[in-house]
Amino acid sequence: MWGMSVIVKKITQLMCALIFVYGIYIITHGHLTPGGGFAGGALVAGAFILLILANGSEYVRLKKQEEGSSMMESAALIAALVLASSGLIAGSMVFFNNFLPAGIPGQLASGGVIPFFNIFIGIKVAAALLTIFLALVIYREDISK
Amino acid sequence: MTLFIMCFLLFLTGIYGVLTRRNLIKVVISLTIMEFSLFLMLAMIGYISGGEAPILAGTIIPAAPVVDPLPQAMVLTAIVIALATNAMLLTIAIRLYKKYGTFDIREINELKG
Amino acid sequence: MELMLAVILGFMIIAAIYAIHAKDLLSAIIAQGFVGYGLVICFLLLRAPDIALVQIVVETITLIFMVAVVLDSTRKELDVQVDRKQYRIAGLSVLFMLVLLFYFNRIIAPLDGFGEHSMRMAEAYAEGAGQTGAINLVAGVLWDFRGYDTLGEAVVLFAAAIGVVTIFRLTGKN
Amino acid sequence: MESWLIILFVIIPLFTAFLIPLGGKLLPWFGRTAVSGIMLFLVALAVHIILRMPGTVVYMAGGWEPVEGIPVAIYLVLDGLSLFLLLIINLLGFLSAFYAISYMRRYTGEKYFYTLMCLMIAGMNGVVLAGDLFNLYVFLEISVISSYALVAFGVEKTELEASYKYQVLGGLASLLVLFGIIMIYWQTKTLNIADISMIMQGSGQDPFNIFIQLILIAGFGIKAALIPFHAWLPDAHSSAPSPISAMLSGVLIKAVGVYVIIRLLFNMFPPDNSVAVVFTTIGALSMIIGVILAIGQWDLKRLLAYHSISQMGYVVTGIGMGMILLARGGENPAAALAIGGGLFHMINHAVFKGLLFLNAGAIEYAAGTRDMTKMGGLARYMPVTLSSSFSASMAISGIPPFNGFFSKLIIIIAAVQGGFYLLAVLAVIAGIITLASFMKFQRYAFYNKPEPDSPAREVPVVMRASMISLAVLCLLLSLLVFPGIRQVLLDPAVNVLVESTEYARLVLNL
Repeated sequence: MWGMSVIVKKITQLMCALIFVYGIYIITHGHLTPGGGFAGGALVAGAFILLILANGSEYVRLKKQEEGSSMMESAALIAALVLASSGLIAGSMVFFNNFLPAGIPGQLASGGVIPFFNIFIGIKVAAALLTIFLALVIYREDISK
Repeated sequence: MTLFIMCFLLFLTGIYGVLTRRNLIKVVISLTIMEFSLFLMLAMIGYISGGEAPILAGTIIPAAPVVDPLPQAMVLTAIVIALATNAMLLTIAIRLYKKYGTFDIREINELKG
Repeated sequence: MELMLAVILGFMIIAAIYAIHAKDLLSAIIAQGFVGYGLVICFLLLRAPDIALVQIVVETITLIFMVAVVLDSTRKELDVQVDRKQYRIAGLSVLFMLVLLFYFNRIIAPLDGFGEHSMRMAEAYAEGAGQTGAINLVAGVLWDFRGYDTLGEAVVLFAAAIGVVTIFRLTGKN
Repeated sequence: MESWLIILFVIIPLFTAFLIPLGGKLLPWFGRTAVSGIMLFLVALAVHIILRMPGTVVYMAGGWEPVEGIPVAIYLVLDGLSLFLLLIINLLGFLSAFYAISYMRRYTGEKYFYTLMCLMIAGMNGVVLAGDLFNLYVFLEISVISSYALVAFGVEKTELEASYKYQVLGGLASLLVLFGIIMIYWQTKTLNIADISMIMQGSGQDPFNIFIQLILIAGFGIKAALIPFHAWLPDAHSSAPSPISAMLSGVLIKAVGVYVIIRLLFNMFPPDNSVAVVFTTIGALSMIIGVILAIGQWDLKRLLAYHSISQMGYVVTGIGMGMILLARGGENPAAALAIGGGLFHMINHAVFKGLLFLNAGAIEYAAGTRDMTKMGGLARYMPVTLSSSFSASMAISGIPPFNGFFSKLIIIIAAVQGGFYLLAVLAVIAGIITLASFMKFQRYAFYNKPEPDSPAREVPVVMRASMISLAVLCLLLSLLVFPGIRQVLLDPAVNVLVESTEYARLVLNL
């Protein structure tokens, strides 16, 4: 995929950082404000997709990159599943046990395990969407060779 | 009730598209429209007149009645599932296009019956 | 409120019909995007900011995928020659839709109308902020009360990602 | 019994699925061994639970107790019927995974195959255990989305086309199911199946209930490929790699199609005569039209796929007859007999159709073709494939002493007892055509004049082991007609359906 003009490239590089940070904010504040792992993860993936669209696939040097993001996705899901079944392992025999203290509602450190799930799922969703997009881009390059 | 009937009309429009269109991409679009109508119906079922959004302002006890949070969680799940199915369908459509050079279902007929 | 929703919904139906009948695939996709973004406004009106946020992001990404697919291949809708048979099919389906709409109207009459919903299972979820500690009730439902569902949803996305990578392999057999 | 054991049926395959993309990078053999290993473990776990005879076990995910008698958590429910299905799923899953160790060597992207297979099994186990409608929908989507990708695994023209058809019809079915679930939530404001059942028992037969049941029959009927909705099945099941064809035909259409539909129609809605008649009619149509469509097929796997439609027709007819008798009310021994015959045929079909697809895979592996006219004389080269496919063919056509004979016999006896003489005649006719069709298969594949310089030779030992185990099971399952063995496995499953309103009471622990 070819990139676009210099102005577009520069502006998207700036914008991507902003979108990325906003995505992180959405993920970490998922239990307080609208949003959460899914919306934030999709935003983070969107930042990368924007970068690739504007700068062309040469910019990120795609070479089997989808394997990396796919492994990232698996790792995040394993973390989420282990966190979910930690109640089973620890002996309370409850799947999805919210074992951390609930904290003071409204503060960032509240909601027990919910923020952790949001973070893991944020990583997972970002990696999944990026995997799908990269698979498409890599396929196009392979076929045009 | 009018709103629900309009929602159902949107659903039927999607079904009509799936059954009559002969273009791979158009079929995907029709399925997406059906999904949209179901999301909207679910969100409308959960709405309570005068209810607030289910995000409390720093307290545990809701100050005003809130709308039903369960349909919203269901819609969120359904949106992600719809995204997954759409991605799969589009992937197959691209592969088929590269093999046949067309999006026409009638020309993609290696399998019969 | 109800009127506003009805107007937006009416526009969405028109856009949907256009999306199904457009001659150009790119404009069909844009019309579908119109339906999707209309849905976002409806969600905001229905006091559902969470799903509005998710929908707006997901819709954008879906549009990017679809535009990428269409720009990479062809924009032309197949040449549909309008003949008698087509009109007959269209007429029959409109008739069938009217029957279904009438039936639907009849069976939903005893159900709760718009805005008259009451909670049964969700009662505990709406009062559960004290137990989960999350003041965003939807996040509490997603990751505590019904976390098992949400894990399944993440797995669906995982399956789709693996499936996409699988289908994009250039050769199937060694 | 410790109720947390049942969640392992979902967690373990999921965990393996997530681990394979990571582990497969370092150790190429990780995928194949891990999947076979965990499936063996799950089979052992299922047998362990069966021997303990637990009755109805309820597990609440998240540990949320009911509030004022209204269930809050997602329930996982294990009763006789789900246990029956769990055994089928994991047994056939294990044998297919074991078979795939050799078979999948020829394909690229092996680790993706095992990941998707694990996800499919996790999804089906989740569907069978779900006691909550929306949870059921989510796990159904997991299994069908992975099966979409598995059907297209060969990425040739036919595979992609089959997968596209399957995805469009499957997507339509999923949306109909979701629509039904939304309507149910609108009416009852809860998602728990037992709770919905309690609410609906008072409501009687209003048009709303009938409408929802028809929508759900259409949705799950597409998933189960019953006759008006069968268009996708022959393509999808014949295009997938053979171990997956065995899983799709043997298990998937049962777990996400027929199982869900009978669970909802028996245990959730109050029994209704008209819906039962519709259901039975669909089953009878599938039984007879499926077998007629199969007559003209020369592609081996397509032939088997059409027979799947017909055999599922037997299952649905048997269970539907029981449902009609139950809806008419009163104590009726014929109802229990009909339902028992249907469920018995379900496990039998899983075993022999799984075996037949594995045979087809072996023949394709050895002879390199699926076209029956191009085969011939394979009996000389492939004795194990010959004998196992012979026993499977006899089982599917209903020849004693193989298992298929007994289940078909029970269904026919029940039809006569219940007064459905037409259905009994149709079942006999379908059985005769099936026999003819499989004699054709045996003759063209194994006994005709051999092709000159045929490359055929016997398949690797791993594939043979899977086929032999299934062939032995074909004989062993006949034992299920004896009372002592039936009480362990079949009777609890039948009781769940016959005492249809008991389900809600047991789950809610009233």
